[in-house]
Amino acid sequence: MANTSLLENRLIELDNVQVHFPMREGVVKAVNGVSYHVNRGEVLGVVGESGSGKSITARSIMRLLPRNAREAGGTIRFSPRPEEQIELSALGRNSRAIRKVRGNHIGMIFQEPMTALSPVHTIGTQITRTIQLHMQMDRAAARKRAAELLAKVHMPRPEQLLDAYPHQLSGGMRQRAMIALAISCNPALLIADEPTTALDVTTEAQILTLLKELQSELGMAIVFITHNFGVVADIADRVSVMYLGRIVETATVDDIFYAPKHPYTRALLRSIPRLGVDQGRRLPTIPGMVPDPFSVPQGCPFNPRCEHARRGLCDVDMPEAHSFANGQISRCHFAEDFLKEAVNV
Amino acid sequence: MVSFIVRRMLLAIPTLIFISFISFVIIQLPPGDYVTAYAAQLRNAGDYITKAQEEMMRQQLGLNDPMLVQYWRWISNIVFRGDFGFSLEWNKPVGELIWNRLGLTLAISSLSLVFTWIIAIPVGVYSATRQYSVFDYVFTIFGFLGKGIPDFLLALVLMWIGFAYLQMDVGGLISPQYENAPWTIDKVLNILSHLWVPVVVLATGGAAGLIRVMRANMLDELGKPYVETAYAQGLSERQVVWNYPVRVALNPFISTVGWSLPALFSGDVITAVVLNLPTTGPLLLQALKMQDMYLAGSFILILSVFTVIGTLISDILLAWFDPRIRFA
Amino acid sequence: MTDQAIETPQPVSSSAKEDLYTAKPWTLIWRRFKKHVLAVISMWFLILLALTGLFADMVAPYGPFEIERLRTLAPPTSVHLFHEGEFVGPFVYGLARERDPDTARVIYETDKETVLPLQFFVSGDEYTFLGLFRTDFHLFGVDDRREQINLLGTDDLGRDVFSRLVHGARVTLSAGLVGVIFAFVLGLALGSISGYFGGWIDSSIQRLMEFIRSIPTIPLWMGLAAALPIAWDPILVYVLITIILALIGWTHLARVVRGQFFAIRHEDYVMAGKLAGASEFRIITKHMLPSMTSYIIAALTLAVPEMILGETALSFLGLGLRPPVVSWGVLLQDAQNLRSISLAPWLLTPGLAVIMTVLAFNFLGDGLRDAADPYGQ
Amino acid sequence: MSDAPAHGPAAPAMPDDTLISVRGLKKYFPIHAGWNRRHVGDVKAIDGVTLDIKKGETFGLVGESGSGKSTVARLMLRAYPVTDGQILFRRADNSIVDISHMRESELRAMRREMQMIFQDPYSSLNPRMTLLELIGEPLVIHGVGTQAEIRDRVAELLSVVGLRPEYLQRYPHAFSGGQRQRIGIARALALNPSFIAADEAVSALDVSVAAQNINLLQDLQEKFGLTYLFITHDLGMVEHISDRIGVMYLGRLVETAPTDDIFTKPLHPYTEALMAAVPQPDPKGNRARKRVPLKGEIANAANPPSGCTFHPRCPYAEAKCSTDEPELRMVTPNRQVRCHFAEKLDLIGVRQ
Repeated sequence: MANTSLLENRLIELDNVQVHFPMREGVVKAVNGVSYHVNRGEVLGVVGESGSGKSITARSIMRLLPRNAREAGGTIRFSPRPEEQIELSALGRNSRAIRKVRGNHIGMIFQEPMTALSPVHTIGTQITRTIQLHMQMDRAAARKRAAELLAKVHMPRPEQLLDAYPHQLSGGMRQRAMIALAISCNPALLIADEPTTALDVTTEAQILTLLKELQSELGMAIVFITHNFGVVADIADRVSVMYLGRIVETATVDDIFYAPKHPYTRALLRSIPRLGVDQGRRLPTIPGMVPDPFSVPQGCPFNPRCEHARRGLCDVDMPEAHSFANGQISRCHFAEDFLKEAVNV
Repeated sequence: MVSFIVRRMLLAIPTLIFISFISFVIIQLPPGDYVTAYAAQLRNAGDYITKAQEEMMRQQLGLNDPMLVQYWRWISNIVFRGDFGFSLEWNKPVGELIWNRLGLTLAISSLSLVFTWIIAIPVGVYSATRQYSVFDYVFTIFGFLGKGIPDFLLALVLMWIGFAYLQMDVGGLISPQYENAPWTIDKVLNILSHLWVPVVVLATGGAAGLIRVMRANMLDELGKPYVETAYAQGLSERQVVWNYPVRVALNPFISTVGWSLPALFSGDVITAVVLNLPTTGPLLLQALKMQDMYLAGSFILILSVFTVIGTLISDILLAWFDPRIRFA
Repeated sequence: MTDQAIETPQPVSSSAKEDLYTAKPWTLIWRRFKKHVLAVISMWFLILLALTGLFADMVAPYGPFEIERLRTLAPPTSVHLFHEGEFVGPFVYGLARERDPDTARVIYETDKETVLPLQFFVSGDEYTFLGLFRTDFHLFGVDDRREQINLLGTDDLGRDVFSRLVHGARVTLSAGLVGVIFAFVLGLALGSISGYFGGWIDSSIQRLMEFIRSIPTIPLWMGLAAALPIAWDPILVYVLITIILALIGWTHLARVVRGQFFAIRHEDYVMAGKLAGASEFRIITKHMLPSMTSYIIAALTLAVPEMILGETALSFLGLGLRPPVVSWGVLLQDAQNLRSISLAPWLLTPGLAVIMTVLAFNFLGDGLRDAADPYGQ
Repeated sequence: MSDAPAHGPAAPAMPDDTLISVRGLKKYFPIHAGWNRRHVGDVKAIDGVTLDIKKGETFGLVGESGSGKSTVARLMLRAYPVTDGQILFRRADNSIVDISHMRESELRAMRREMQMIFQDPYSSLNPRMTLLELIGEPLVIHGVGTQAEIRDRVAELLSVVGLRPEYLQRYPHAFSGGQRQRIGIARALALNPSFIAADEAVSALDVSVAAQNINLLQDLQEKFGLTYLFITHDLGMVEHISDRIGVMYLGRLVETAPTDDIFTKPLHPYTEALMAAVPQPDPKGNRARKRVPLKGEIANAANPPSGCTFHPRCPYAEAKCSTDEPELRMVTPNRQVRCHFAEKLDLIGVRQ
């Protein structure tokens, strides 16, 4: 499968990653065999409803899983430079090797810019600390770079805002500061975990524009985690859809939206009210609700809610990943059937 | 910030006035007065004074004036002339009696406070970062024990242990042979060998409580997203913990300095009685029992003033440490 | 409404789950509480202690004031089961009193010859059972009228320390509880007024609380306690001491009540109740109080040890309860100097009782606090 | 029926088809500053909102956070005291009352006719009450029916919102977010209100659950002839459900219009910017659309900009905008806008 030219282009590859949480009521398989890859300079959108495991997957890349999490298998390979390869999944949570990756090769931004920055340190202190940690710079040079970074994320009066505390900034400004912090060492990969969910639409648009701009300027790849299909359509090159700890479908953004090949993707897309179209019609919905994590159904986890499910097959066998010529991958027994069907989403 | 400090200071003034009044009222509360107590004491010793003599004494001491007049006489002398009045029992100005003892009380209290912090902060941080580890349990048990053992009992037991097993005379602050000796290394060592008991007693009680507070604060902070952000920067665990959550968790801690002062003074009173220390405690107890009103009142007043000042300082410190308050 | 089938198709899964879903809040709290082993043990210990205090006259083999001139400062008698390798059931040896020929000090020697079997449900000194009727029924004792069983030794007047400890439990525990009740009434009243009305009422009550907290507790207690004349009736002194303790202790409870009030007042469900047309009274009694009670009970439990420590400290200093009242603090007065401790370390047992009781209340309160929010996760 | 108004000279009157009419609604919060906490000004959280909602329609209220949309809804239900203005409501007996300054005791009767659905399905249900107690509470308060009747009614309400009637004895913690939201809806419906304010009622829910609940709300509207005030920041959702829409900015309405009109041709620059900002689940469409994000952020209500409060962010602002405050004015019979240049600007909507 993996030929050299492809590998050279590949920044990070997750293979069958599993993360379990032992609880009193049983084991929650929050991430249950997730495989995806991100190419250099590409934006991969990861969408899914709450509890689908998208954030946990991202944290397993950073080795920042909660303490009660149990890593149950899988490999994560990361190649910050074409000639260098690191197996992240083999690194310990507090190992020196992972600390050289964090903040340096991989930056991360979080959902709540309010709480994700230290309330008692200035923006400048927080950014220069990271710069000094990874780039051999003295204090003054690091501070200068921090100011440049603030300017790069379009913060007004960067020199002054270096000395501002997070609570003095608005939500949008805080998220910009967070982005400046994440890109402070020119990372090859930026993990963005619902970075716009807590923001207003107008601020969200600003942040999305900024991320796109930074991505093309710095050539970094982004893993963009969100539950919002609109956002993912706007920013992603490729999209992975998650359901109950698994990736059910991966494809280019156009294929996901115009030729989805998994019943879950199709059903979800239909249930979103869209601006400017189909007003007043009844929203088609997915019957039932997401099963609780202790009793994931047998076979295909989506089968009890799926309109295509066939008894004796879908509720027995976990479907394999079907790959299509265009690179689209769908975990459905009937993936091939959707190829013929006219697209009506 | 300035307006914050000014407002806090202005608020402290009525508090102080109120405290001084309450202190005075409290000592006036008991039926009878110093003369009654004095007469009773004389009777016990087989001596006696006549009613007329008692009345004359009262007249002399101004004990027959209305309470407000007595209060005004007392407080105005303190405020305008720094004169705390006259101890009826010791026949000396209160100021003379108080300052030495107060200095020692403060010394012991602040020493205990420092020890409390030195113990409580690292242990609290350790307990929180290694939650449910063996040492966490050990410290938790220590915390509960420290809270459960009354100060005076701990002092008694330590004294007993020192006396019975270590052949040390730990009561008092200094052994009699050094009392009037010139200052030498030996004398200092002797004082230190006495001092450890009250400091351990006071610090144990304080530290036990503060370890719990620090641990709880740290556990709150460790779960917050900014800690994850810090880890995501590639900082080591030590760098993350001491630079971020500890820094934030200390804030509520700072605000308790002010609160811990009254507790330390209180603890000192009772510990000092047990250990027979020349601090404020035994003197206050004696003054209260004898209804030596100016002495007792001045003590309560001064201790309360220290407390109010302590609270004020910790408020200001807190504002200085926490930008969220400073810029609010 | 065809696509409204939000229900999962399978029927109610298991009765265990349904039971969890329909369990009353207090049932859930109890279930969570039960998991704290230490808290449960503490609870039983305290129940036992309370019963002991309540039936002190019966549990104690002797009256608290019964003086035995020939048994002063006798060491604790230990209970044995085997006499000369032979099982005879629980018994104690007799005590022989001698004088050290050199120092003329009284020393006690176990008399290995006299075997005094421990008798249960024996008749002894007369007392009034719970103020109801006269009886001489005691839980245990020895038959021989000339001998005694002193589980915790005797004091310098030859009074049985165990009996006094048991009687002291009644006074100390009830002082703690009554103090907490006074403090709670004050705290609840002022805390809820403060929390409910807010505004200037709130801030002035806050100022008052800040003020009280800024006074060093013990000196204030001492000052107030010194105001109680020695000649007053012990019962009156007892009540006044608990009030003094409560006067300072209420601020903490008021803070808890107020904090809860604030937290709950801003919950959406209170707003929902208001919008449903519920009266203030209904909102407070049906919505706010039920969700606060468990927290408040936990806070009350944690406040009892403070009161007990306060009483003990004051009495120890001679400012609180005074003989002839028997409380743990009063008992500890006997252990005030090194001489008596080194001579008779068992005089410190009331201190041990204080520590164990305070610890038990703390564990119990901690367990209750953790269980108070059954919907936390 | 003497409905002597507390405000205004005339008896409250409004068009026959109107259910609720808000006029000049204001809500100020005092600001205190300095060492002596003196009153230095007001946060004008709501500063003169006027709107009418017709019987049986869904009125959507949109805006950024801080625009005051939630506050308007809560004021309309008199959850808070009103600083100034009128709230006229047509009761079931067709009489019109002004509830803006009613006393709590008078309001109690009104509560039967107007209800609210909350955003947070977790904090809006008392965790210590069973579904029977929760949904039955309004019935108990208003003394409707015996215990058995209440029980039957609650069971019926549960099935109306798509929950099993056997769940009566369960506590809310047994349910997921979407189901809890339905419990909240059942509770709101208990007294057969005519008006329901839904404050971000589906915002906290996942996509698939949100769709189920939106359908439920629409079904209920049809079945019981309900009138909704639907507050959201999700423009797709508001377009889907609303008949008319009001756009709020900094405590004021800047535009009201029928849904079709506003999405085809907005009249206020803020409305245009808001629509342009929303990314669509349509990658090709997103690429085709020219989307220039609005600059800056919503101003602080304690210190609003002069003139038109939107002018610092407005791409079309002229000198006049920073000095003259525009009025909310009627442009066409059913459209109102607060902009000096509404007629001149040729703004683009998201529909052709």
